[in-house]
Amino acid sequence: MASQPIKPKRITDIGPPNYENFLHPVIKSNYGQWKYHETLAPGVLCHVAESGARIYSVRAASPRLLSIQTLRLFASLADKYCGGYLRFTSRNNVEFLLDNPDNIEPLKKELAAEGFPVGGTNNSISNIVHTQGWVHCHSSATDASGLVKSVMDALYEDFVQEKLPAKLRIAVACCLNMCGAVHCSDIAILGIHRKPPQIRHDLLPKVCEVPTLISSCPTGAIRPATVGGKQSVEVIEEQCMYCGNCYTVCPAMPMNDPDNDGISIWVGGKVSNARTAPKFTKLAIPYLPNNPPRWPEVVQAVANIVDVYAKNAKRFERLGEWIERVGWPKFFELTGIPFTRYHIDDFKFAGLTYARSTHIRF
Amino acid sequence: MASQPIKPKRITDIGPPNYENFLHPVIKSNYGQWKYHETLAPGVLCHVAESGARIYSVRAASPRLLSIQTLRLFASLADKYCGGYLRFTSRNNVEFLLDNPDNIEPLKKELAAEGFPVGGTNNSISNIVHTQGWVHCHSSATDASGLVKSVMDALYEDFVQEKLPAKLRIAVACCLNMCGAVHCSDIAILGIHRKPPQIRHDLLPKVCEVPTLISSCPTGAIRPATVGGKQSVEVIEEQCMYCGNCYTVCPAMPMNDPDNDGISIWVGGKVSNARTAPKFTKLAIPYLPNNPPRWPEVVQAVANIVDVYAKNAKRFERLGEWIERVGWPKFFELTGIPFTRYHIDDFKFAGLTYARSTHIRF
Amino acid sequence: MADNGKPKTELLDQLETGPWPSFVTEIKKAREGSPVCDDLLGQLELSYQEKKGHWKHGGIVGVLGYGGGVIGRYSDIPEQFPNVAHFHTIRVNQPSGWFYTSDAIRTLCDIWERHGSGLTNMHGSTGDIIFLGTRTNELEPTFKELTEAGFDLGGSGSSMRTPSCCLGQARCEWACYDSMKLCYDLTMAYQDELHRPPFPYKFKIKCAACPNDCVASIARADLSIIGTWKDDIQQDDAAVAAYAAGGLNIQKDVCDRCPTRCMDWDGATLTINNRECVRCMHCINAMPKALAPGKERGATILIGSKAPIVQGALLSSVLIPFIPADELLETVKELIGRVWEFWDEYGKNRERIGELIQRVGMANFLDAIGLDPAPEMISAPRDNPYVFFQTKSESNGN
Amino acid sequence: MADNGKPKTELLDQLETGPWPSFVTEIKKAREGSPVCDDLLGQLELSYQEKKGHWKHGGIVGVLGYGGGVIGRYSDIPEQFPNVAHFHTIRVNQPSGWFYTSDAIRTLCDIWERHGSGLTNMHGSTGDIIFLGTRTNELEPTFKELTEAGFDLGGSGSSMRTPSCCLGQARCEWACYDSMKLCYDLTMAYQDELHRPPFPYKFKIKCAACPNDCVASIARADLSIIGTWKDDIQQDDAAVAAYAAGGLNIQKDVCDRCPTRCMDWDGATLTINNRECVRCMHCINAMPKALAPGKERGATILIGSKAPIVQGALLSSVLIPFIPADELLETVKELIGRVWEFWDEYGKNRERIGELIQRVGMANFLDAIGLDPAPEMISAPRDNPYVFFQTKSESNGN
Ligand code: SRM
Ligand code: SRM
Ligand code: SRM
Ligand code: SRM
Ligand code: SF4
Ligand code: SF4
Ligand code: SF4
Ligand code: SF4
Ligand code: SF4
Ligand code: SF4
Ligand code: SF4
Ligand code: SF4
Repeated sequence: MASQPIKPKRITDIGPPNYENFLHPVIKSNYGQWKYHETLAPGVLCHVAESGARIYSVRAASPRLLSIQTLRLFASLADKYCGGYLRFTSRNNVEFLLDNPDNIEPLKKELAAEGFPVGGTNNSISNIVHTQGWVHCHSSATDASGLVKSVMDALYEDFVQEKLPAKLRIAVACCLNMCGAVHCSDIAILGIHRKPPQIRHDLLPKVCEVPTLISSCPTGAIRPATVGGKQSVEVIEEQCMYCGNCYTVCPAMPMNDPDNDGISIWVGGKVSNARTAPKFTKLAIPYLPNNPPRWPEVVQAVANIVDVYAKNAKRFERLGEWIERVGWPKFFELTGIPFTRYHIDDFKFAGLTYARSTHIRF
Repeated sequence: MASQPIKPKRITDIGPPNYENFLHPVIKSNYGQWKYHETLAPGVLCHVAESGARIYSVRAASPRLLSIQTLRLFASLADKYCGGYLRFTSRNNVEFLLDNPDNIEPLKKELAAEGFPVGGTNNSISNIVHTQGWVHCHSSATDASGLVKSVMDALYEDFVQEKLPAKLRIAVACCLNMCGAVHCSDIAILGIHRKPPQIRHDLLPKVCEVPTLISSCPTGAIRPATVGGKQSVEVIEEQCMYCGNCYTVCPAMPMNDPDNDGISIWVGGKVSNARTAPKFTKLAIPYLPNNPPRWPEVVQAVANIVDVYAKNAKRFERLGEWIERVGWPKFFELTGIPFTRYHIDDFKFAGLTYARSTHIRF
Repeated sequence: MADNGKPKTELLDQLETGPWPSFVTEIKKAREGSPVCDDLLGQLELSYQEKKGHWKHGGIVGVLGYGGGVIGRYSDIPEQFPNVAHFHTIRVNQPSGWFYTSDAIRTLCDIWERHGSGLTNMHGSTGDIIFLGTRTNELEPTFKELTEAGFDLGGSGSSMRTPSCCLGQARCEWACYDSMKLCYDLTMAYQDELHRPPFPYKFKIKCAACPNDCVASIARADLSIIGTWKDDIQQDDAAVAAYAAGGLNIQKDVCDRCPTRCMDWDGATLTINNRECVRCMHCINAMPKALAPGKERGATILIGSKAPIVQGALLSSVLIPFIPADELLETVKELIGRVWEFWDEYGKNRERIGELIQRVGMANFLDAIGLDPAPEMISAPRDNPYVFFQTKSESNGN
Repeated sequence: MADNGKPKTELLDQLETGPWPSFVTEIKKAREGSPVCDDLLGQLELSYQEKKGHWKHGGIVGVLGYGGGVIGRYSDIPEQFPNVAHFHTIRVNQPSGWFYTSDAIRTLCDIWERHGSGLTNMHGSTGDIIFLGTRTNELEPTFKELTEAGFDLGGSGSSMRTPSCCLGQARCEWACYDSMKLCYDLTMAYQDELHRPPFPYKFKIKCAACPNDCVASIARADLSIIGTWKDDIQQDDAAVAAYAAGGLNIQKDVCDRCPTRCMDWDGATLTINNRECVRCMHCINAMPKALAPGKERGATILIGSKAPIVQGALLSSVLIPFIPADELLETVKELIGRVWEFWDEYGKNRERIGELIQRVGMANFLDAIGLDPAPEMISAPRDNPYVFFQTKSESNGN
């Protein structure tokens, strides 16, 4: 990776390339003129324009973390079957855009051979929106990519088939910052801490401003303290809710703790306005151990929820919509997940989550 | 009202009389054995027991504030038609309990002659749950009984008939303490202040503890201050939300202000679990002038809401259920009530009342 | 003064017209025996003119040995209206379900004629008989006569307040437990707490015998006891058919209004999926001759409702999903004991139990009173990730 | 070290089995040209063993004149893994809708082969092309090559973040406005704010061309622009009938799932009460050949969503119910200007716009940006009586 400067002139603020340069000719000439679409097979869509023109999309799985080698593979497949046109989706799948339906099967075959299954459309489980984890972030309570790989291996059949009652969208985030979609997903997997930050009293005065640090704590758990004659802080353990915000503003407050970090599982969120309004994801399992490389407890928990949902929900019912219809007690009963004190909200809007009617099923 | 002590022995803690002594024989012998009920006319119910026995109830309006003269009248009517049995309802109507249906009409006739209309059952507007107002409370921003009289005069037809889509329950409270049912009523009429308390610096140090007073203010608007050399308080006007809690704990903080006090109108609450869960009442009109003796603006506003509801709701739809089905924009449009900045919540749970979907009607 | 020696009541007089019974007429009726009423009318007329109340903050007045039951009230213009210089109310504990005989009514009237204004509220919002307006020196005599007639005072201040109830099994086919008896038994059990304020603030109990909640307990009681049932709705198919024949649109007005849409109507038979039913009462309300609550009856216990002062209004929330009818009294008493113990220890001055639960969190409250968390207590689990894990020491309540 | 001179990756190797494509395989693929990847694998294996990350807080690194676009990252055990001692990511602004030609992809690969790890994320959660891991001294050269190839950096820190969008009119029959163009135009309009952090915190814009919101804008954007329509749903009765014939249960699966139940199906014809329709998309989604959004198209503007740190997650809420498609760019730009001005003046450090609105109240925010309150902005009016009346001086914003 030797540096090879090409030209001296410095260009700035040009913005991204204009998307128009990257559009398939069929798309370009039918832009804004689409009439309807059909699904030809899981992962294969056909969009029909008012003009009668058709564009075929073949959606393949991607680990999102892609080497340039794989990207070049995608590029050459696009050249071979798609006139060089491809795109990525908002859930990090890759989509090949074809005007010739005869190319669909050969493309799918090559993708399969290279290990990129086709699917993720309609009532399937699409790719998992996820984050950096141990691959790149300082903040992570767990890895992200490894969790995704483990879970999607187990849910693979639901990616290549469309047999669920509705779309099911999963997200992974490696800390409470929730880069990604955790707070509004059908199922979310979230890395969590369960211990207050350790305080590096040696480092702290050098790298952090104490007042900023103190005010970063939403619960007021951080207090000024003098340690070894130096200005530092202390954390009142009972008040800490392990949010990690102090660590974000001050590197001398690391949260990592192999013995206590772990995973929580969340369910029932959604983003679309279809039928019901968008919803936040709600706590299902407060804690599962961090068990790399395969996180068997997490995989089992997610697979179980998917399974119970698939068996019980009605057509067009997203996970959260199903739960709202049958009630949370039923969700806990059918999944066998124990209901604990941690499920009961005690944050800002807690009171509104208490059951304020006698609407009860027995 | 000369005092006439009868006996020297002091009796305490005996509790109320046992209700069993006050039950109509038909009720006593069919207690817990009722099978169904029918409505014979507005205000006239017939409950049928498993045994086949029947008890008839005739419900008459009451101003709630009753003289002993009227109570004695009720007692003699009960003697004449009901074997001496009567009761009051949870909404302060009086109910006469008859075992002989032939007595219904004569009783109704006498009640009518005395000015006590019969009604209030099923899909009617029953009596207004209300409070003391200027008749007895130090805290009131308006009168209660006068408002009730004025409003019920206007809604009289809906008391003696059952033509509304569902029950419609109204409440009046004369200050934010809301003694009664304001916070969960179909329509509520609430006396409000719109100015911070006046501070009686002369009186304050004598009658109030300053720290208790300061901590009584939910918004922290009250601060210690020295006035005329004496310890007192000041109120930061911008932070005052006119709740009157300071006045409750300290008489030297009166809120009454004839020029600024007034009435607000609230809609869409309910208590029953029928169909939808119980709901809080929501702000409809932030301010109407206090206009005794007949409060024409208030009467007109309430009548208008009843009218719009009656014309638009479906059968079995309570006011709040109707509004939730058609949406709040429609409510404001149909009633012609202007939507203002005051309708937008800015209290504790405010964020949850912002429209967090694209579900919009045009 | 008007010609008849009575105060001028030009504004109030306008409230004597119209079809609704008039409280002004009532006050005028009462003045026969009571000069107090003239001054009340006078002061009230002034309030109507000035748009302003004329009562002062009440001082502490009451009867011997009781801390509650009387609301002290004084005119702020006693010179003008000396007869209402003192104008205290007495809260008299009503009989369950507000049932009376004509004799009982007359007894109350006679006592109040002797000792007070002759004005009442039948009833106050909490449920009491309100004797409206008397002087301090009349309190004790009134109390004596009341107790001798078998009546006692209700609650006020930081006491247990007078419990109240719907009429339940006395006249309602839907009553799932005996609300009148429970209300009476609880009132009797807590006479001390009712009369001698022991708490951080008021504590209200309301008993409704089914989810229709005709006594508004879910909105206006610190402890709400609401009847319900566990088994299937009782159904009479012939009667359903009769409703249909009689013009009820069973699909639209019953099935489509069921909150869980757990009913099916094929034009001839109604099928209820009782496992999905949330016991809202709607279908039963709509067809009282055809449907009825199940036979396994009892109540749901909810906690914490109140008016908005000052943290915002609360509705009661589910604490115990179901208690069989015959275990209600004992279980509720045991529960109340634990709740009061917790409130006593942790409640701040003027903090209602619902506010305390909000402040410390439901889970800690459950720990403290020794109840296991159940998903029926919540409408949904938390949506924020801010869990206070108890890894440090498992017994730590936070 | 394993025999091949490569680090041992026993745990990671287990992630190369199974049907889902493996990120471990990707890292291994990339190590052909890049020794960095060996150290990345080594450090990652260690994290898998220890259950603990090994990255330090990033310092401030970047390219000349830009304050954003690079996330600094350093190993906390550089002695062991010197090649990832620096391991910064570069955020490259993606083209609207993530459309590429194979040539564009190869250009990016070539640049990144020359200057970085050869690892990417296609794409980051905000939407950027992520170049995953390089050293400080490679930042400027990478940037140079990128701009010469027509690419520029995305946002990071307290800047406007890279806007993103659903593919909209490019391949979707439901697009109610041109989300790709709007996204591009806004990105171009705010190059300065994107590259030179001017704000109290991050500001994200996402453009979805219909209420299905395929780019999750309502949950993950400070400004969410979501397509909708004003007139009636376009309906093809024959196609509806074809769906019914094809086995779709129109009553159950379409009508009964409509949130406002505003559709009627009599077995032959579907009737939509369009005045009641809330444009949820469900019926259209279920029958794409039969129904389509109306012709009067545009977008709803919503504001304020974000992840939970630290006051709890927010969803965006309605700010402008409808803007016609052809007025979108200008109106949104004007609006953004006013929003930023307000945020700039009143926002605290690290306070997102949604949090600021929560803090000062929506009404005050509307006043400040000069928008009239509309009932479409709320799900319901306040239920508490704590109104800050503005009687003192009508212009006072509180
Ligand atoms: C390609 C993509 C947009 C893009 O610019 O990249 C896209 C494309 C389409 N979406 Fe989407 N959606 C895409 C992400 C989303 C997201 C965002 C997300 O998942 O993070 C959502 C919101 C999800 C949520 O609510 O949590 C989303 C909610 C929908 C819905 C509503 C589903 C529902 O019932 O709630 C529809 C309608 C439907 O499927 O019937 C839809 C429909 C569609 C249609 C059918 C639209 C059309 O007519 O072309 C497209 C093919 C759908 C399919 O995959 O079955 N799309 N769609 C995204 C593909 C992601 C992927 O690789 O899986
Ligand atoms: C008499 C009565 C109104 C009526 O006309 O019926 C009443 C009258 C007063 N209430 Fe009440 N409340 C009455 C039922 C209620 C109810 C309704 C209920 O009990 O179902 C409520 C709402 C439910 C609740 O408890 O939250 C109620 C909520 C309040 C509050 C607000 C309490 C809160 O926590 O939000 C206050 C203020 C306070 O306690 O400081 C209050 C305070 C008062 C005071 C004592 C005034 C004060 O600030 O000290 C009033 C005395 C008036 C007077 O001069 O007689 N009153 N009060 C009701 C009692 C009669 C009875 O015993 O039957
Ligand atoms: C007499 C009374 C109980 C008492 O102990 O005093 C009572 C008695 C009955 N109620 Fe009630 N309700 C009584 C106050 C209430 C209240 C409390 C209140 O209004 O403050 C409620 C809750 C109101 C709310 O939700 O805001 C109440 C909600 C109901 C409902 C549910 C209505 C709904 O659809 O939401 C029913 C069922 C029905 O009417 O179909 C009901 C039904 C009934 C039935 C039919 C029960 C029966 O089978 O006997 C009784 C006659 C009803 C009628 O008036 O049409 N009762 N009922 C109360 C009469 C008050 C009055 O004078 O008007
Ligand atoms: C790279 C990326 C995750 C990914 O793997 O895709 C990411 C990575 C980081 N995010 Fe993020 N965020 C990324 C998208 C998001 C999103 C999703 C989105 O934009 O749609 C969110 C949730 C939406 C939102 O903005 O609220 C998100 C919410 C956060 C937060 C919480 C912000 C909040 O207000 O709640 C933080 C913490 C902070 O800002 O202090 C954060 C902070 C971070 C930092 C900078 C860590 C930190 O504390 O300084 C992470 C750097 C990781 C690294 O080493 O590369 N990141 N972050 C995403 C950006 C890639 C891109 O540019 O395309
Ligand atoms: S979720 Fe947390 S750990 Fe993961 S990338 Fe975002 S900030 Fe880093
Ligand atoms: S982790 Fe969060 S709650 Fe705990 S001390 Fe840090 S900022 Fe405070
Ligand atoms: S609502 Fe207020 S003014 Fe009216 S009786 Fe209750 S405390 Fe007094
Ligand atoms: S009225 Fe309420 S907000 Fe105003 S000063 Fe008094 S206690 Fe505070
Ligand atoms: S609450 Fe139920 S049981 Fe009690 S009176 Fe009302 S309907 Fe009957
Ligand atoms: S009681 Fe309510 S929930 Fe149960 S079946 Fe009847 S309408 Fe449905
Ligand atoms: S958001 Fe709507 S317009 Fe955009 S891709 Fe999704 S379905 Fe199509
Ligand atoms: S778009 Fe949604 S709200 Fe409108 S008719 Fe269709 S299903 Fe109903």
